[in-house]
Amino acid sequence: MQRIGVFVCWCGSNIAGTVDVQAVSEALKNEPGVVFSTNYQYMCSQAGQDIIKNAIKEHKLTGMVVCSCSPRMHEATFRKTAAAAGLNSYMVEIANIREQCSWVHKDMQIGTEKAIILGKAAIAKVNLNAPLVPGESPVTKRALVIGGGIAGIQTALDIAEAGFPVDIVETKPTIGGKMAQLDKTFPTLDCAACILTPKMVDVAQNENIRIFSYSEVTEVKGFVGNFDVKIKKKARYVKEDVCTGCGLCTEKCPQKKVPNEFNLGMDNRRAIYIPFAQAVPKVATIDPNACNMLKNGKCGVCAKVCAAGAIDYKQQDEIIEEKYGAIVAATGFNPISMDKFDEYAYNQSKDVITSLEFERLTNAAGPSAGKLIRPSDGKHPHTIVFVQCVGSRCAACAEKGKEYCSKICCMYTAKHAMLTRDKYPDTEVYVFYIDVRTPGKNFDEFYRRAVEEYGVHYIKGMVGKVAPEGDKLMVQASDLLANKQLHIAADLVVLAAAIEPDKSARPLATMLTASMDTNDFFTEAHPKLRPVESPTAGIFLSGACQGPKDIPETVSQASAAAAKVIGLLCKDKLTGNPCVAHSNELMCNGCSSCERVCPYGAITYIDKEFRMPDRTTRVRRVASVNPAVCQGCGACTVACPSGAMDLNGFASKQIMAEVDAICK
Amino acid sequence: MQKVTGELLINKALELLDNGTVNRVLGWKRGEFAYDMTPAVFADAEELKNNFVFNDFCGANFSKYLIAETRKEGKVLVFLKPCDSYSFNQLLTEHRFDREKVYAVGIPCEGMVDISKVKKAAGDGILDIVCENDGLVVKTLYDTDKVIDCKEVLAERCVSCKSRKCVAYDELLGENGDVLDSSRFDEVEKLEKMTEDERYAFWQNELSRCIRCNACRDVCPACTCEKCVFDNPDSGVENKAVSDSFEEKMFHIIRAFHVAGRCTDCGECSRVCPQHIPLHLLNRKFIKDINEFYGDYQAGAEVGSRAPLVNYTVDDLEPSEAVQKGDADNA
Amino acid sequence: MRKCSIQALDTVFETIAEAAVLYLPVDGDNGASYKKWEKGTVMSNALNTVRSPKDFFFPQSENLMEFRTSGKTIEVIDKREEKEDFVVFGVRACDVKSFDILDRVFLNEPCDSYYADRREHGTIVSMACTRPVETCFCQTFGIDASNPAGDLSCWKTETDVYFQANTEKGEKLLAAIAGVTEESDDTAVKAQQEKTREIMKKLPLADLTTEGFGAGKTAELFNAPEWKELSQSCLGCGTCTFVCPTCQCYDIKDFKTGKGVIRFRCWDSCMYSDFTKMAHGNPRLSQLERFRQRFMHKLVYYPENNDGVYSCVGCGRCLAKCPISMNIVKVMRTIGGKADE
Amino acid sequence: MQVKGEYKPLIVAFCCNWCSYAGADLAGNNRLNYPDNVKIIKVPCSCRVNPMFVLRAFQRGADGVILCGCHPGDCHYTSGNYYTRRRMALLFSMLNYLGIEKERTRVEWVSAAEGAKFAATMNEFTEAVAALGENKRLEDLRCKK
Repeated sequence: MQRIGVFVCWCGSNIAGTVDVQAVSEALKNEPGVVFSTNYQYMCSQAGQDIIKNAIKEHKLTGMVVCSCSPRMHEATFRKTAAAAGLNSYMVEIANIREQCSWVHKDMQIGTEKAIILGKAAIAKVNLNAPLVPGESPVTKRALVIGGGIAGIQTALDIAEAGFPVDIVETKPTIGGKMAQLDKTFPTLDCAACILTPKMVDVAQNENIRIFSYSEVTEVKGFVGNFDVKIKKKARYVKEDVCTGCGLCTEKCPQKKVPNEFNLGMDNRRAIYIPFAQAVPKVATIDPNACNMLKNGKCGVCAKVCAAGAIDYKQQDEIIEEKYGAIVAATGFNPISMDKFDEYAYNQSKDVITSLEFERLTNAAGPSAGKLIRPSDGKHPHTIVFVQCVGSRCAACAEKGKEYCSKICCMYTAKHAMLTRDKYPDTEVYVFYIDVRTPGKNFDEFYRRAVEEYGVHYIKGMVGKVAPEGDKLMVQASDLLANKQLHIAADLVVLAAAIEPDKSARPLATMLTASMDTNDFFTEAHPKLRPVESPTAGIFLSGACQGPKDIPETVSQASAAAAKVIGLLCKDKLTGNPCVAHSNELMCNGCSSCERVCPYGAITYIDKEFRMPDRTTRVRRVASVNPAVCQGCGACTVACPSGAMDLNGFASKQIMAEVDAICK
Repeated sequence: MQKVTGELLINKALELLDNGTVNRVLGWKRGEFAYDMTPAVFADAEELKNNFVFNDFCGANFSKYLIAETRKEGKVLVFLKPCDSYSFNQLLTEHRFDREKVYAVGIPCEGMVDISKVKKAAGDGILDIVCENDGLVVKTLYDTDKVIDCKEVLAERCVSCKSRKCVAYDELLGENGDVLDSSRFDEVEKLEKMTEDERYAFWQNELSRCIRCNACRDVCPACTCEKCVFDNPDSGVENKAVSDSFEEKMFHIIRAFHVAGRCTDCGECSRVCPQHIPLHLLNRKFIKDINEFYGDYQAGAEVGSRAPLVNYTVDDLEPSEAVQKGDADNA
Repeated sequence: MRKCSIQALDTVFETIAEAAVLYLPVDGDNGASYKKWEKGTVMSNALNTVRSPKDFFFPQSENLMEFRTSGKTIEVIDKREEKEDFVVFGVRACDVKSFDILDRVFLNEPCDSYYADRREHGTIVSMACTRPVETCFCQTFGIDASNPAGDLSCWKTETDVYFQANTEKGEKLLAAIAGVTEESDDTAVKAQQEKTREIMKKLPLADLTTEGFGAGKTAELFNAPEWKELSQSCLGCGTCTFVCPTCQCYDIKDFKTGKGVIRFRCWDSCMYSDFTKMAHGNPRLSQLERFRQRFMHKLVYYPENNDGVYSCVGCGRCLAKCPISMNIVKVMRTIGGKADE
Repeated sequence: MQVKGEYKPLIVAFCCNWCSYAGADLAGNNRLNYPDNVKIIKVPCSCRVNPMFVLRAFQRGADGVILCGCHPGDCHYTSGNYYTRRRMALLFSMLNYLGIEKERTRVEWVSAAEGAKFAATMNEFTEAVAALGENKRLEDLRCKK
């Protein structure tokens, strides 16, 4: 049996005005477990707290109820008071008799009666409270950034600058991501390579950063502060530490017909290649699907020409195991496939391209060395049609497109149109749009310049069909403002394809037990207040893997994620919230229901040997809650049919006791 | 009426015992009368030959027995009727037994016979029942022999059979059937169309007969808790016998809720109820609601599917809309 | 022996109901059950009720006492209600015998006053069987279905109903209905009994005997290997115990009402894993032990303590109701046969 | 506002800590009246509310039970209220199927900023329950008196 003290606060006249506090403390005196009951003008004042502390000591209280304002106001205060007098903080319950009683009722008798019932409910609960001690866990002071695009790069640099070691895992042979493929960036039109490559170099040179390129995460175990991660470094058949990046091999390799993915297949590379000149790490990689030596053992040219002796045809995939305190997902995006958009003739004509392909065509390092040409015949295009929202905002065509707005297309299309008109004034440029969305700093000004200064034809309306006719592309579209059908004979059609999360994000989310929305974007812990954290503790989100965003937004979010990581890694120990779920293993069926509803991935299953009531032993699968990860929502407690799962501080019995007390 | 014979099953069992695939067989054992088969474990060929039976009275669902059986040494052979195979999958989804320790043989089922219907049709004092084609020849103490059409005495759950397709097996005897477009929700709809007062009166009458023998729970392949909340004094809802009409409602509502989204609608609960309470109408209400609110879902149709109650979509129905929708009377 | 015509039976009921509450079996959608007689109630011809009549004396749950708390004081309230006299009409021979078995448990010292109270106020009118069914095996336990005991025995032929008092209570009741009955000889009854006994011989369980069971067989039967096989199919539900007219186990539990505590007792089943749970847990840990307990109790322990009387009456309810058709007959056939060898 | 007449239904309101309990506090801050027969039980998230608690409240004499949580999409724990929504949709539909008045149960989403909505909801719910009278269909007679 508990020894409970009851402390009724007047809160000046805030409570005492509508509640007879004397009557309340008298009535509660007789409740089971109560050994002391009093009232005072301001319980939260120093004098009030002293009354509590003295009572705890004098009456050897094991629990206490404060009838006062909302626990949202002073629960923390009274918990500290209790702790100061040697009573466990979690043996304190608050009966909210101000906000939920005296302030909402006017009649003294009614207010008093309700206050007594609320007090009884709190007492009934405290009778079943148990002292709780927050758990502690150590923090591994190293972060993992998954994805080496601008988001991952920025996050890694910021964390490294704060003095913590960071590893970047990138699936491609080089970091840089999508930004490395871009030509200019809106709205300032500075060249992407000029601002990105110095950052890539910084990454390479930073002592705190390790880059695992051509690698992927294969397993994540553990929890916030203590993740155990396996990284598979794929064999690139080139010794990374020996290769000087001279590029001789990539010139001598006889296999010349490998589509170059960096240029989106618009030109070819060799079987051994360095994606682009500023690649980091600047190391060659052999494509095992194209290399004759690896396929049938006939060639070996690269090994012969490599002065450094870096080629190693026998290289194997390598698994690296490392511990991390925090993990940042920065897996980025890709344009969606155009295969389902037959109306735009993307697969029929080489002259229908996506915006990213257009970027490569206008990039000085691209397949046409920056010269805007038609991919089909290399001729200069005189009429270009840009089509916006291809697959974006496509609620009606969910099977081929996306419901959401891809956010960046309006701006880059304005950029493309403007740059085209700037460089080739003889070219007519049409942009078909649903809406033009420019809500960013200097964005609208940028778009207006394209229209007003550069004479880009912006037409509100969708393109219905693109049909190749001779060497022209017949574009059939509607002009909604003029209310007429247009037929344009274009030389080049550029599709602003919707963007979607990278395909690696879904399996990664499963490994991280991080939640995703229906579009496979990572879900944030709170859409407004915790936008760079996953609900799973210790997992942070950077860049477009959380939702479509442009470079400035990506970078600011990347830095925000870094700040959160730094905040975590600064701690030596993590103190948990003790009000977490726990499973009674003797009753657990191992059915996985709780695991499935846990938003944090706090529940895992272990096989454990039990001595059964009939004297046999049996190995059973039982749930185990990681208190460092659990946030205490209680979803699992209801999913569990046997009642094995319960929540500290809000146990089923406690809540039922409150119900009983209220319904007396 | 059954298309596979006991003999075929015995031969299959003997073959699997003989070649060492399994070391025992879960099957139906001959009883005192023509209709009282008991689930039993056969380890011996002779025993199998003499006492294993399969006929129109072999309703018992073996899936739940596998929890205990797979804890023993060696592999067990189990015969799964289509509805049992759904329970089998559901148990696997919930990691309740080790699949490796079971050899499952799927068998077709033409529906099982309800002996109480036979008694009503043929009269008291049944001395023997012989299956002949689609009929039963019933010999009784007080009457002349009667031939009853099996279809007339099918168990309620078989009348509205949801599927004749075995969804889990290592091997199939006979031909696999199809998922049926059954009328199993008709009765639920009938209740939904009643007024609130009529429904209350209906359930008050049904549930008040409950004697809390727990047969429905103990036979249910979804009720496999190590410790049921109703047996656990610590749960706060434990009760043993019905002392107040509230308790039987509490028990049946919570039991149905605990198996909601997990119940495969095998109908064992209603089959075993000594008081003939139509318990399946509770489970089917949940199944019907789930189908209507969240899209068709058949528990046990496949292993590993995510049950509707541990799932959600952001634009699920609001509870108030759900109640309106599930209440045909007021819709 | 007295008799009345079938048509006059309603008048008999009416007369009985004037002095006491009358219960009799009434047909329902799902079999017969005992109901309070009201004008117009038709007595069932069913062989037996789904639930046994043990509820009349040993209800499924009953409140024993209540503790009321007010502040820190506790008041103890006796929840016993004033009992009325009542008559249970139409009890079959097997069920009548079950009262004798329950009496030996509840009325022996220390006497169960709640039970005794009900027993004292109740009068049993039995009804002879004429159409036993395949699940009947009362004869195994020496019960004559055609000659039921009870305070007042009763035979129903096609035209008449015959009454024979066996006890003081029965005499009293017979006297009460003297106005609507007449003296009669027992020819018709004898003829009916003869006929019924002939049918009994033809029942499929007619050959079942208690050989191999009874007092003193504990050592022999307790470790029989067959228990394992028999118990494997048992689900551990309580259907058999709850439909059984002689199962008498109960649990006493407290229910917190919010204002106090009601202490009640309710049927329990030795098949349950939490049966007779003590501080250290359950004394019978496996279903095998619990299963064995039920049958050993009925066939060995009870007769050992009660002059060889078995605590099964062969009513056949458990045969009809067990979800998986495991029952005392199968146990007797399996284990009994073995012990004889 | 008080309910007319003698009979005052007992309402148990389960409120999630992050939105609805704060919403109730805000109703207090703004001195918005609602019936005193509404008693609030704080839970971390609406998904902590087990159907057994709802039935328990009715057993012990509640006449109406209401669950309040964050608006869908705003759950502090991201998805708790989505589970609540499914569970209670099914539970309430089942209670209705058993003939228990559907007006006795409700789920309402109340944010921390919606003090006025909280008070209005409680007023309206209490009135609706009062119109039904005492809970007879899901009561436990032992808990009466």
